[in-house]
Amino acid sequence: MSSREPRASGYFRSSYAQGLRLLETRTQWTALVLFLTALGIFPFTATSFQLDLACQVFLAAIGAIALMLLTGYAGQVSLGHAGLIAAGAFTAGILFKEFGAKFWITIPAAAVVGALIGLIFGLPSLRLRGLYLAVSTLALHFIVVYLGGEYETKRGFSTGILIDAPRVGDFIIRDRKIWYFVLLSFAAAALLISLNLLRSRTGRAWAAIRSHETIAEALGIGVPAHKLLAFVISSSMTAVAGALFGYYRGFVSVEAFSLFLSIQYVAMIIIGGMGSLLGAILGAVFVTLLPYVIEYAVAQLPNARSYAGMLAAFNYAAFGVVMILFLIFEPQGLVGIWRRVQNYFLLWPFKQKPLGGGRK
Amino acid sequence: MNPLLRVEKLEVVYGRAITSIQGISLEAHKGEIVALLGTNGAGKSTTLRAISGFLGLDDARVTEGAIHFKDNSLANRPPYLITKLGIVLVPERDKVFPNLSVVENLSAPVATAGANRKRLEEMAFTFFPKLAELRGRTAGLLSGGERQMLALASALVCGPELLLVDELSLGLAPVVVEDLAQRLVEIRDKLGITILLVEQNATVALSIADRGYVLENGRVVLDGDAARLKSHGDIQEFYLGGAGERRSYRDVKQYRRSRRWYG
Amino acid sequence: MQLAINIAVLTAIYALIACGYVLIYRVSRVLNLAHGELMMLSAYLLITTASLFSKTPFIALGAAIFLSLCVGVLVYLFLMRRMTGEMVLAAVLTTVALGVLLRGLVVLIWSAQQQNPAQALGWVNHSLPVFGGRISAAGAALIATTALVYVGLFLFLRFSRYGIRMRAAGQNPLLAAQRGISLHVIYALAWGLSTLTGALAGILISLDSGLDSTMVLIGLKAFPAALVGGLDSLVGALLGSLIIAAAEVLMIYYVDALLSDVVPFLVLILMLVFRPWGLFGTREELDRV
Amino acid sequence: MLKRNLMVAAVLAGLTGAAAAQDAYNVGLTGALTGPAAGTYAPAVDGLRIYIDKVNAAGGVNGKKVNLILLDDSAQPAKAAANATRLVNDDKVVLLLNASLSSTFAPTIAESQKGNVPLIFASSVCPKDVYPPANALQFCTTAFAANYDSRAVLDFVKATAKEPVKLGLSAMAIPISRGEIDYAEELSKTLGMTPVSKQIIPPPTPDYTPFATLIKDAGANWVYSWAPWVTQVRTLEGLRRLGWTGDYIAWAHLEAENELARLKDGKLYVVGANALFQEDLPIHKEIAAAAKAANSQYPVNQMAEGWIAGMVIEAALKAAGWPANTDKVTASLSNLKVDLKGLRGGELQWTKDNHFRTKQYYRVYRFDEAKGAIVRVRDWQAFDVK
Repeated sequence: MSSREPRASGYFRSSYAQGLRLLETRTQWTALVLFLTALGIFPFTATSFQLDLACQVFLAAIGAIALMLLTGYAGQVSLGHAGLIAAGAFTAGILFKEFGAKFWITIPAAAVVGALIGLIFGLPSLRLRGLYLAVSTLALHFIVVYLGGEYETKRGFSTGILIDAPRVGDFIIRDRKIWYFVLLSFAAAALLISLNLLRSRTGRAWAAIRSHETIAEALGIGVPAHKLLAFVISSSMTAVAGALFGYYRGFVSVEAFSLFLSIQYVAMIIIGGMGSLLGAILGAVFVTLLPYVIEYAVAQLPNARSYAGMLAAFNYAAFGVVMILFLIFEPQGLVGIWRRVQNYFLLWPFKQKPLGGGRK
Repeated sequence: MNPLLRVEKLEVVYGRAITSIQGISLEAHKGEIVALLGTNGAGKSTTLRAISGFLGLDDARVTEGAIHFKDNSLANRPPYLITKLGIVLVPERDKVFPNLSVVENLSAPVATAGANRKRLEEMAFTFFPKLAELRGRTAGLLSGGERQMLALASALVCGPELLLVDELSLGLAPVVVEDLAQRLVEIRDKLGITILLVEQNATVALSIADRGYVLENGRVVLDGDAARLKSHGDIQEFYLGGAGERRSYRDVKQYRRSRRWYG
Repeated sequence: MQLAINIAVLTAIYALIACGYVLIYRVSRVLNLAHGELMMLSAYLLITTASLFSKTPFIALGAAIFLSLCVGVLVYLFLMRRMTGEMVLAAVLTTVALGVLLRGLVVLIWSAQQQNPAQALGWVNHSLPVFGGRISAAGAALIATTALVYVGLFLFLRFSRYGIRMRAAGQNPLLAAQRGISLHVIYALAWGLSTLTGALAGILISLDSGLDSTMVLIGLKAFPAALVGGLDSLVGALLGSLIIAAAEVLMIYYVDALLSDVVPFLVLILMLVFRPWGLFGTREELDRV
Repeated sequence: MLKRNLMVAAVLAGLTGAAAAQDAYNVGLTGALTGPAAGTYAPAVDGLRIYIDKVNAAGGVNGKKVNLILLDDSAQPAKAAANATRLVNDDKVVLLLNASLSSTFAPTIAESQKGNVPLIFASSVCPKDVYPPANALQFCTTAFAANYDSRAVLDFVKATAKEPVKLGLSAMAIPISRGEIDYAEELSKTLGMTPVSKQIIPPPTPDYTPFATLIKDAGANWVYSWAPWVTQVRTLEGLRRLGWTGDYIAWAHLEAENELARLKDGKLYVVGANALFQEDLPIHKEIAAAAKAANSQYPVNQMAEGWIAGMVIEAALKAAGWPANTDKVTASLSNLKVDLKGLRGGELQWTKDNHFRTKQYYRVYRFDEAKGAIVRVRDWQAFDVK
């Protein structure tokens, strides 16, 4: 940085407005621009399989960000995330099949349905905490999947509801490159909405509730309202991700929303690092790509073809092993690694942060 | 004679950032009752935790100094092994298992190697006969004093050589405290158990202790015989609430200047 | 009458599985979501021991159960021990990861096809007449085993020193350590016992109706039973299992079998609304998790 | 941020490192090789793999190797979608195969249509689109067939039953099985039978006795089940446990041969389209030898499905010539005749608008307690597919 003025070495904010700013230094701007450029170039150099993976990552990122808001920031544990994704997907699917509704109706509809479900299933959170809350959200998953399954069978869509590619005027979103940008912009929107929420009064209220409900209440924070708000916002975002999933894949079917999916989302926020949006994104990338990376790595073993049948089981087992190793050796999550690397370069040639101050 | 417990220049840092105690040295000889006095945040509990091996739970660690017990260094030992060596802590809060009955509370502890467990359990009842009446009662339903008795009794079952008692008097009526204090003396007299008593209530502590240490801001500022401490002007004024007329805060500085620094 | 027997067998199945969840939760506040997989692993271990000791089915059975106990202890020593002190959610996720690993391993070692331990042991699952209904031998064994396990666990926790220590460690691990109790030993014991009861369930179910990877799902279905009863109470687990099993069987009989998957969770929600800590759970648990 | 992007890019780049072999026929399969459904599909896929390996060892097709790419979807639609995308777009397969639950059909079909790649359902349920008039790109080699199976079964029941049939029905709570049993219920009425009880059983059921109790109490003397083997056999075991002595008829899945021998139940009939291995035809010996050489972990008698798929693929690629493209393969598949050497009742023939087979043959087996062996109850019977 060739600035004439001496640069501050600490992290100083002299007004609240500064604290609310998203980007503070020129380095951050540069990094952002470079990153966006890279994201923009990527689809033109990638194969369609890579594009598909990227799209999966974006979808997962929306869901993970939503769950991070709820669990990582507001402190409300949820195991019903797959149910919400299913609710969004089915809203889009049913509206399309029954009423031939358009893209720009079904997506907001999914958001509204998600918000309503979030409101209903946020109610137990007023009474329950921790594990018990998680289980009550688990019930949500089973109910949504049951209803979806009944709809499918009763209407005779036994292999799933097929949804046509969304159409804007005469333009049909079918090409994967276009999907890439559509999903990227949705993910970016989710990120921005979350960032804005978190740096506002709402975000601070959530943080207070997560730390200590009683004290938060004593500080004059409307605990029930803010808890419900967290559920509503998170559920709404998740349901939109579900509707997008339906459109992107071109089908909706209950089997796509197993309990395992919920667990994958929880894995994303824990592996990514609790209480960090960057963590949610890193977690989404990691959990989505890991099976494919393992599959690829295993396929490189000599003579892999001859035990192909076992290979799949091996992939599965390896996925478990990597998750376990991660949980044991990096409890801070990917964000922990990220910060360590960042600090290493920031502080170089020193090894440790001085006491106090510094950026967390 | 070597002291039973020797703490040398102990320094404990919480979360790699906050130094809680600095250069604390103290000793406890066999059969002594030693009082550790100080206000909130003086570092009494930290010292106890360091001795009983519970620092790790709060992301704290001993950065300097050493703790010796019967010529064993206690550094890096898990709590249950420290108990097995013969150091038993009666904690400040949550001192009994609330859903277990009194008898079960007494049969849960693991005795030190070679101790006669049956005899220990009987002894617990002889020191605290009231517990015998409450045998089948769930510990969570006991009164504060009874709880403290049960906590002391179940600590005795571990067969300690050194008993660490954190805030004996906390939340208890003066009569009960008096009674419990006498029991401690009895335990020391009959079993020869050394007792390290951490207290805010200096009156009680100094009435039964042989020696005492006064901690402030993580340092030992005064030490000596109980009698000497009792008569010390600052102790009189700040801990025993005596010394007649009120002084203004300006004079408090005098006290600050007069304290001794160890380590 | 047959209705009552059907409910009894299903209750026994759920109760035997649920006590595995309860044991671990009660002691270490961790929810073991790999319980179904551990159960399945035990049943597969029986396939292997049955081929090793094909002449003596009871030795094969004993060996499989003993191996399961070892697996449980090893899981604690090598895996869950490292998660002590971490976020509970992370520990739960670790058990999920363990489950994924085990599922993969089982397919790797025993392949994905259906197995029949009863056949491997050379046993025939006779059907016995009782009180005007009929019950399979394995079903009867299930009920008997469940009764034995619950009585045994009750006696163990109430009267044996290690049982009392286990309860103590569950209530206040810090104090337990101060009283000289080695938490690692207690936790390892809990994991071992939990896997042992899971193994009994897995083996008996597979003796009754064969073995494949759907066993995992059965493990998961017992979970609401444990919760309805209160996650830290054995009596609760038993009663919870009865409620869930009865609701499920009655639903099959009189309403719609398809609802039987959802019913346990509906019961659960009702329970959570009125008594969030379960029928017999301790109230304070709510604040701890 | 930049670093993360680079890392992602590196990982993604790595993933496609497995460049498609240019000098071979690329054939891709997405299947349930792990997970709860694997028991049904993994053995068939292993059979297919062994067959293709044998073909390659013998010099390949038209002098070119067949590069069979196996991907696991654990019966999860999202995974199947990613697999199909990769196979069609990156591996540039000329032929796509699905061996998984019906939940994976929609995404696989979607990719096959987008990429104009022919798709064979091998060992998975045949979707509606393969029956006449068939979708141009979808084919099916799987033995069982909705509606035709129930026709054959009820036809057999009607011919065998000596007294009026009170029919109990059992399905697994998956759409395909429910649909078929609903169909059978209607059909049985037209054949003069009385359907007395229909049970739809959710897959993770620990105890089948409650369902069996209902069937028994309804007074059924014949019970028909068309579902994955687990449900079929556990319903039967539940019934027998209750002392029910009626006749039971079920579909002969891959597991049937071992299971008949295990159950030793004289009144259990299985209806199937594949010849059991105990017939010991030359082709069966050949499969056994190949499976043994390949050290497969699955029993030989579960490999017929995979073997048939292999024979079809070989024949189709041969007819398509070299170099092949998707259009040529589709064309050769749409006009194909494969001699199955006795694995089924006759040859498998595909025409322009029939991608199932022109004739479906059924055989009925049961275990004969007196002989201590499985016996044929009814030999091949052909049903025309229209």
